[in-house]
Amino acid sequence: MSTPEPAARELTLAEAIREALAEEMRRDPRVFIIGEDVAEAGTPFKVLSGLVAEFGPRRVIDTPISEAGFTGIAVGAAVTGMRPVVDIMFGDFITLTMDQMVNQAAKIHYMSGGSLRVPMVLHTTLGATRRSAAQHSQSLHAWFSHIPGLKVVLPSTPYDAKGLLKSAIRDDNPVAFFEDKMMYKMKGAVPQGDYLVPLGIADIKRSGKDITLVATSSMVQVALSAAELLSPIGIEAEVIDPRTLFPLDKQTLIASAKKTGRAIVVDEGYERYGVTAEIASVIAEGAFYDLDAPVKRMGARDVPVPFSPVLEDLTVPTPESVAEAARTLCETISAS
Amino acid sequence: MSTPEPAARELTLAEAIREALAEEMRRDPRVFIIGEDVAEAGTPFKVLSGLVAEFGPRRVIDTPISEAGFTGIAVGAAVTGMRPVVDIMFGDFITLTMDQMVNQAAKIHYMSGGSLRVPMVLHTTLGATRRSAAQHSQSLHAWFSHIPGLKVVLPSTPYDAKGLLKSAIRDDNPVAFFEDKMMYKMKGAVPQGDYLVPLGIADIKRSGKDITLVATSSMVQVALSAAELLSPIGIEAEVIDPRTLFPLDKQTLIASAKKTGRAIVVDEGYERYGVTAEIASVIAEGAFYDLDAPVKRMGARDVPVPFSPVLEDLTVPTPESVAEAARTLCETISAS
Amino acid sequence: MGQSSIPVLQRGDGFREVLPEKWVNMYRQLVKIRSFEKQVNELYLTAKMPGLAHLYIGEEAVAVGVCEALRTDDYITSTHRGHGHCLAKGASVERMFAELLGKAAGYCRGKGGSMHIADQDRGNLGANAIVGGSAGIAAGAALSAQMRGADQVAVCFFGEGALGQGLLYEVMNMAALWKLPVIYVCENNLYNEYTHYSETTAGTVTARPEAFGIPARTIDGQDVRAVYFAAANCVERARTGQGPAFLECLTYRFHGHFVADINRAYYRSRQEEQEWETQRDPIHRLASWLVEQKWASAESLDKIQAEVQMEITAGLEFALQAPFPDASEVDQHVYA
Amino acid sequence: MGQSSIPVLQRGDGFREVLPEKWVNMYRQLVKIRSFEKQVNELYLTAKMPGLAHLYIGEEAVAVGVCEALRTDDYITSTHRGHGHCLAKGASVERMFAELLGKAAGYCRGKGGSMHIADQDRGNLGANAIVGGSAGIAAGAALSAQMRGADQVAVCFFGEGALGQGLLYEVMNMAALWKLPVIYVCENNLYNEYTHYSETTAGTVTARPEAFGIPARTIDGQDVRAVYFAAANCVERARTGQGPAFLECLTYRFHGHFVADINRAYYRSRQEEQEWETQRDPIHRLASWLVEQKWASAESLDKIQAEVQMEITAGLEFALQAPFPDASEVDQHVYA
Ligand SMILES: Cc1ncc(C[n+]2csc(CCOP(=O)(O)OP(=O)(O)O)c2C)c(N)n1
Ligand SMILES: Cc1ncc(C[n+]2csc(CCOP(=O)(O)OP(=O)(O)O)c2C)c(N)n1
Ligand SMILES: [Mg+2]
Ligand SMILES: [Mg+2]
Repeated sequence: MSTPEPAARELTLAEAIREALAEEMRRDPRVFIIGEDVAEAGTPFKVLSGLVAEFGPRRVIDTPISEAGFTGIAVGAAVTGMRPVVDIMFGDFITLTMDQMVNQAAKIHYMSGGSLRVPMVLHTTLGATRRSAAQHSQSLHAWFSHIPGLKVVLPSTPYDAKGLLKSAIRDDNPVAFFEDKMMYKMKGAVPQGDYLVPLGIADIKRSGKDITLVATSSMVQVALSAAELLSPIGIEAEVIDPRTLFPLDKQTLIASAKKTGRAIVVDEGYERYGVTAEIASVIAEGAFYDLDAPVKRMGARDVPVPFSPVLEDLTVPTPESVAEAARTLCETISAS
Repeated sequence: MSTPEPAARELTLAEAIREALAEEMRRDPRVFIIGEDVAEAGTPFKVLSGLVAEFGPRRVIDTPISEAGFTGIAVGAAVTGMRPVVDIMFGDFITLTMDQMVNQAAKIHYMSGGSLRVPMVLHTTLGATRRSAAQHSQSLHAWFSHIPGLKVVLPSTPYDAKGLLKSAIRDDNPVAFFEDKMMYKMKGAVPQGDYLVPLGIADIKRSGKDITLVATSSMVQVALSAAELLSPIGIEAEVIDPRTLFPLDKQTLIASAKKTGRAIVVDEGYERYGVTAEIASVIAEGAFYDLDAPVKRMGARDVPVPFSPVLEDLTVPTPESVAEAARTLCETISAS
Repeated sequence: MGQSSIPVLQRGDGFREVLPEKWVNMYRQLVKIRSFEKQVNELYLTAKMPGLAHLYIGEEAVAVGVCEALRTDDYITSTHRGHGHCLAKGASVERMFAELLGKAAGYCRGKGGSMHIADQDRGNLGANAIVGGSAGIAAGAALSAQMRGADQVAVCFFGEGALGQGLLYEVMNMAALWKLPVIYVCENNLYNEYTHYSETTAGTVTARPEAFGIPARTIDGQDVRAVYFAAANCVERARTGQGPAFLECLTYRFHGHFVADINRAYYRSRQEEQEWETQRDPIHRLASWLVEQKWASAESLDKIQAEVQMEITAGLEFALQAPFPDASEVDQHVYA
Repeated sequence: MGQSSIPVLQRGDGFREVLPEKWVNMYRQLVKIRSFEKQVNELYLTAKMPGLAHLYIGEEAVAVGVCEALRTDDYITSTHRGHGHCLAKGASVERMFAELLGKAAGYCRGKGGSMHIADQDRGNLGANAIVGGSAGIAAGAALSAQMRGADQVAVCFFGEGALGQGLLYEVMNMAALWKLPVIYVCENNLYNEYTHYSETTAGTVTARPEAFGIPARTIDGQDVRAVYFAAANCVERARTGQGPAFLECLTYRFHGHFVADINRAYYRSRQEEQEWETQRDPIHRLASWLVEQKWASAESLDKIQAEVQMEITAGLEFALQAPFPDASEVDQHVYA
C-alpha cells in the first residue's frame, strides 16, 4: 500500500486535483486547462477554483459549450507541443467528444507511424446518487478503456488523485481521467510537493485472505466498508484498486485471486459489456485453477439512472450489497 | 439451426438487407431511410441500390454529412410516430452519434416513465481487412452493447440478416444493426417474403461436443472454417452465433459450454473491454463447474487498424489462429 | 452572400386583433410559472426536493408568448430550464410537482425529474439535460409531421449557450434544405452558466440561422406581446410550408443558474440584476398594459394571482402526499 | 446583423510583385501533383496498390496556391483527398508512394496509407479520413502557436461536404473569439461523394464563417494566382494577429470520388466534366499565362513536365522495391 504516513497533511480530493494541476502548471509552461466555466467559476464542482488567479485566462481557458470543438482544439495543441488538460464537466458529455478522442487523439501516434504525439488529459467525472437523473449520472469509462491508444485513470483517494494526475499530465499519450463527483469532498493525507503515482500499478487498499474485492473509484470505499462488515463474521477481504483501467495491472489482480480463491469486481459503470466484464474475465482466465467460485460482477444496474431517490439508490453497489455478495460467495463450496 | 432448406433461393447479404428494407417499407408507411448517399448512390457499398426508385426521395432521404444531426432527426421522427432507419456509412462514424444514440434515444422511454418510444434502427458497418486504415475499419459495437435502452444486432448470414433486420425495424426500441462490410457479397439461402428472426435467440451454426466457439458477425464464418480444420484432428467444435449482443441469449451459450467444457469467444471488436470480455465472463460464471479450461478470448488486436496489408492481416482472428487456439485449449488438462 | 434572398420575418400584425381574454390568460400563465418556480426554490431551500432545479423566473414571457401561438398537438422540445415551457404548453401543476419530488404520479413516474419532464398529450417531447441536445429531436418531429401530411409545427427552445453546439448547425442546415416546420426559439438570457455570452459567442446570434437562409429576428423576450406576435408569424409560415424560422428572445434569469447559485457577484452585478427585475419584469409589463387598455383591473389581476397561488398550493400538497414509485419500477421502461 | 463589422478580405495586391521563378515553381508543383495522381490511378487499375485513393486531379491549384503562401513551419491539416496538400507542402514523392503501398519507408511506416499521411517536418499534421475531423486540430495548432508566441499559422483544408459537420461551426466560433491564426480553405468541388452540394448546403457557403465574424471570400480555385494572392493575404492577417479567415475555392475533381468511381453518369454529366477539363484546367491556365508573360516557353514547360515525370518514376520505383514493415511493427506506436 502506497499511502503515506498518517501524520501527513489532509486535503479533499478536489484540493488534491487542484494542487496537482497547479504544480504541473508551474513546472511546465506547456500545460494549460480548457473547458466550460473553468476560470472564474472554477467548474460547478469548484475543483479548479483559484487556478485562473495564479495562471491567468490564457492558461485557464473558458470555452463556449462546445465539447467536441474544444477537445479537437486540445488535440491540435497537443500535437504541436502543448500539454492540454481538457475539462468535460459531466462524464455523460464525453458522448460529444468520442470522434475527437477515439478517431483522432487515440490514433494519431499510430497512424503517423510514431512521428506525432498527443500528450493530453481529458479530465471528467462519473458517478450516480446525486439526483441528477439519466443524462448527468453515468460512468462511461468503459468506452475509452476499449480503445487502443488511450489510457484510463480512476483515482479513489486524494493521495492517488494527485499522484496519478501528475503522471497523466506527464504522459505522452491521451489519458482520460475520471473522478467520482461524490468524492470531491472526501479527505485524505496528501504529501506536499511533487510525487507521482505511476500508471499501471494496482494498489492493495486492504489485505485479506478470504476474498478479493476489486473496486474502482468510489467503489473502493464501498468495498472497504464491505470489508469492515465482513471482518466480524470472519471473512477477511482483500481490497484492490487497479487505479488505471489501461494499463491494467493484471498480475496483482490475478495473484490476489489465486491467494483468496474468490473474487468480486465492483465498478460504477453499467454492468453489461463494461469494466467488470473485462476484469472478471482476466481473473477467471488467470486464476482459473485456483478459483473456488465464479468471479462475481457488480456494476451499476443496467438501467438509465432514474431521478427518484428511492429508485436511484437501487442502481449502485453499496457496502451492504457487496458484503452480502461476498458472504454468499464464501459459502460456495469449492469446485476443486 | 434455423437456416432454411438448401433448395431455397440464394441472395447476397446486401440483397437480403435490401429485400428486408423493401418489404418493411411496403408493409409500413412509417418506415423510411435517412443517411448520406442512400438514394441514387444506394450507399458506397450499393446495399440500398434501387430503393429510391421504388419509394422515392421522400422515403429514401439523402442528407448532408451530418451524422449527429440526422441521427437526432431520426430520434425526433421516431418519437412522433415514424420508424426511421438511419444509415451510418462506416461504423467508425458512430463516434459522432453517441450523444444522440446514448443520451437521447436510449433513455427517452425510461426518462419519460414509459410514455415516449423511440422505434428506430441505426444501420451501420464493422470489420477490417479492407485496407481502409484506422478510421474506416473499426468494430465499435461493444459501446452500444454497454448501454441500457439499446439493442444490438450482428447478423452473420443473409438469412439471418433479412429476418433480424425485419425484427429490428418492428421493435419499439432503438436498435443498432451492424454488418461486416466484407460480408456484403456473401451468398446464402434466403426465403422469399416475410419471416422474422427474433432478437435474443442464439443460433447453433454447427454442432459439436469438444469445444464451443462463440462467434459474431463475420467471425462466424471464421469459426466455421476453424471447425473444419479441427474436425480432421478429432476435435468437433460447436459454433454458436448469439446474433444479438443485447438481448444476449446467455442460456444457449452456457449450455453449450457446459456440454463441451471448453469455450473460445471470437469477435472483431478490440479485445480489451469489449464483447469477448462480456461473453467470456458470462460463460465463466454460468458454466463454472463444468469448464475444463479457462474461456479464451479472441478479439481484434488492441491496436488502431494499420493500413499496410502485412500488418492489418495480423489484427483479426483467422480460421488458422482460432483452430490453433482451440487445439491448445483442448490439450489443457481438465481442472476438475 | 445570399442574405438578400432570406425571407423577412414580419412582426405579425395580422394577429393584432387578439382578444382581451387571451391576453388575460397569458397573464395567468406568466403568474403560474412565476409562482411555481418560487415554490420550487422554496422546496430546495427547505431541503424538501431531491437534487437541483434551474428556475425560469424572469423568462416567463418567452414560453408563454410562444406556446400561446401553438396548438395542443404542436410539438415542443425543452431544456434544463424547462418548467416554464411545460406549464406554458399546458402541463398540470400537480404532476409537475410530483415529478420534481420523484413521485410515481409525476409526468415521468419520478424517473425523469426536473430536467426530463415530458408530456406527450400536449406535444411536449421532453426537457433535455444536454445543452442543445434536442435540436435534432425538434427537427425530426417537424420532418415527421411533414411526412405524415399533418400540419403540426415543432418549437425548439434553447438557451443562447446551445449556440456552442455543432448539432444545432447541422440541423438548421437540414431544416432549411427540407423546409421543415420547425421554429428555433433562442432564449438569450445573457449567460451560459457563469460566463457572459459575449465571451462565448462570436458575431451576432441571428447571423447564424441566416447563414442557412433561415429568417431570424431578435425580439424583446420580456414583452409577451412581442413574443406572441413574432411566434404566431413563424408558426403560420411553418404551418403553411414556408419552412423554419428563428427567434432570438432577449431575456434574463432573475435567479441563479440553478437553485444553489446564490453568490453571483463574481460573474454578474447586483445592479444588473436589479435593473432587469425592476424595469424588465414581464409580468409587471403585461399587467400595466392590461390595466392601461382597461382589459383588466388591478383587482382582477390580484384575483388571478390568488387563484394561481391556490392551484400551486394544492398541487404541491398533492405531490407531497403522493407515494414514491415501487422499487420494482427501477427495471421497468428500459425497453418498450 | 454584425455583417458590416466583418473585415473585408483583400485580393492581396501587395503580393503582386511575385517573381517569375515563383510562378514557374508553382507550375512544377501543379504538374507534380497531377503526375503523381495519375500514377496512383494507374497503380489502382493495375491492382498494385492496396485499398483505395481519392484523387486530387483538377484541384491542384488550391493546394499549390495556398501552400506557396506558407512557410515550412506553418501547419496544415488535410483530408481524405490529401495527396495534393502533402506534395504542395513539400513532401517527397518517394515516401508518399511508399506509404500508399504500405511500405516501412512511407511517411507513416505504412501504417497510415493514403488517408493519413502526415509529415511533421513540414508542419503537415496529417490527412484525415473523418470528414471535417481536422477542423479542431487546425484551430488547436493555431492556439498552440499563439500560446507559444510563435508566428506560425495553420491552414485547415476541407471539402464543401465538411460544411455538414457541426464541429466546424464550434471551432470557427472559438477561432473568431480568440483571433486564432487559422485559415479555413474550403475546396468546393461541387460534390459530396455522389450528391451535388446544392442538395446538402442551404444558403451560401461564405455566409457561414461570416456569421461568426470571420471574413470570407469565394475565389476561382482553378486559377493558382487568385488562390495564391487570396491565401497570402489571409496568411498575413493571421500572422499579424488579425485572426482567422475563410476561402471558398471553386474547383472540380476531374476523376471520380475515388479511384473505383468510374461510372458517374447517374450523378454528374460527362458534358459537365468535359467543360471543366477543357476550359478550367489549372495547369493549362497557368501555362498559357506564363507563356503569355514570356516567363516561360512551351519548351521550358515541357522540360519541367519531363523532369517531374522522372521524379515520379524514380519515386515509384523506390517504393515498389522498398520492404514492408516487419510484423513486429503492428504493436509499435500504439503508445508513445
Ligand atoms: C452538452 C452539455 N454541456 C454542458 C452542460 C452543462 N450546462 C448545463 S446548463 C449550461 C449553460 C447553458 O446555458 P444556456 O444554454 O444559455 O441556458 P441557460 O442556462 O442560460 O438557460 C451548461 C454549460 C450540459 N448540460 N450539456
Ligand atoms: C464523418 C464522415 N462521414 C462520412 C464520410 C464518408 N465520406 C468520405 S468522403 C465523403 C464526401 C466528402 O465530400 P467533400 O467534403 O466535399 O470532399 P471531396 O470528396 O469532394 O473532396 C464522405 C461522405 C467520412 N469519411 N466521414
Ligand atoms: Mg443562457
Ligand atoms: Mg466536395
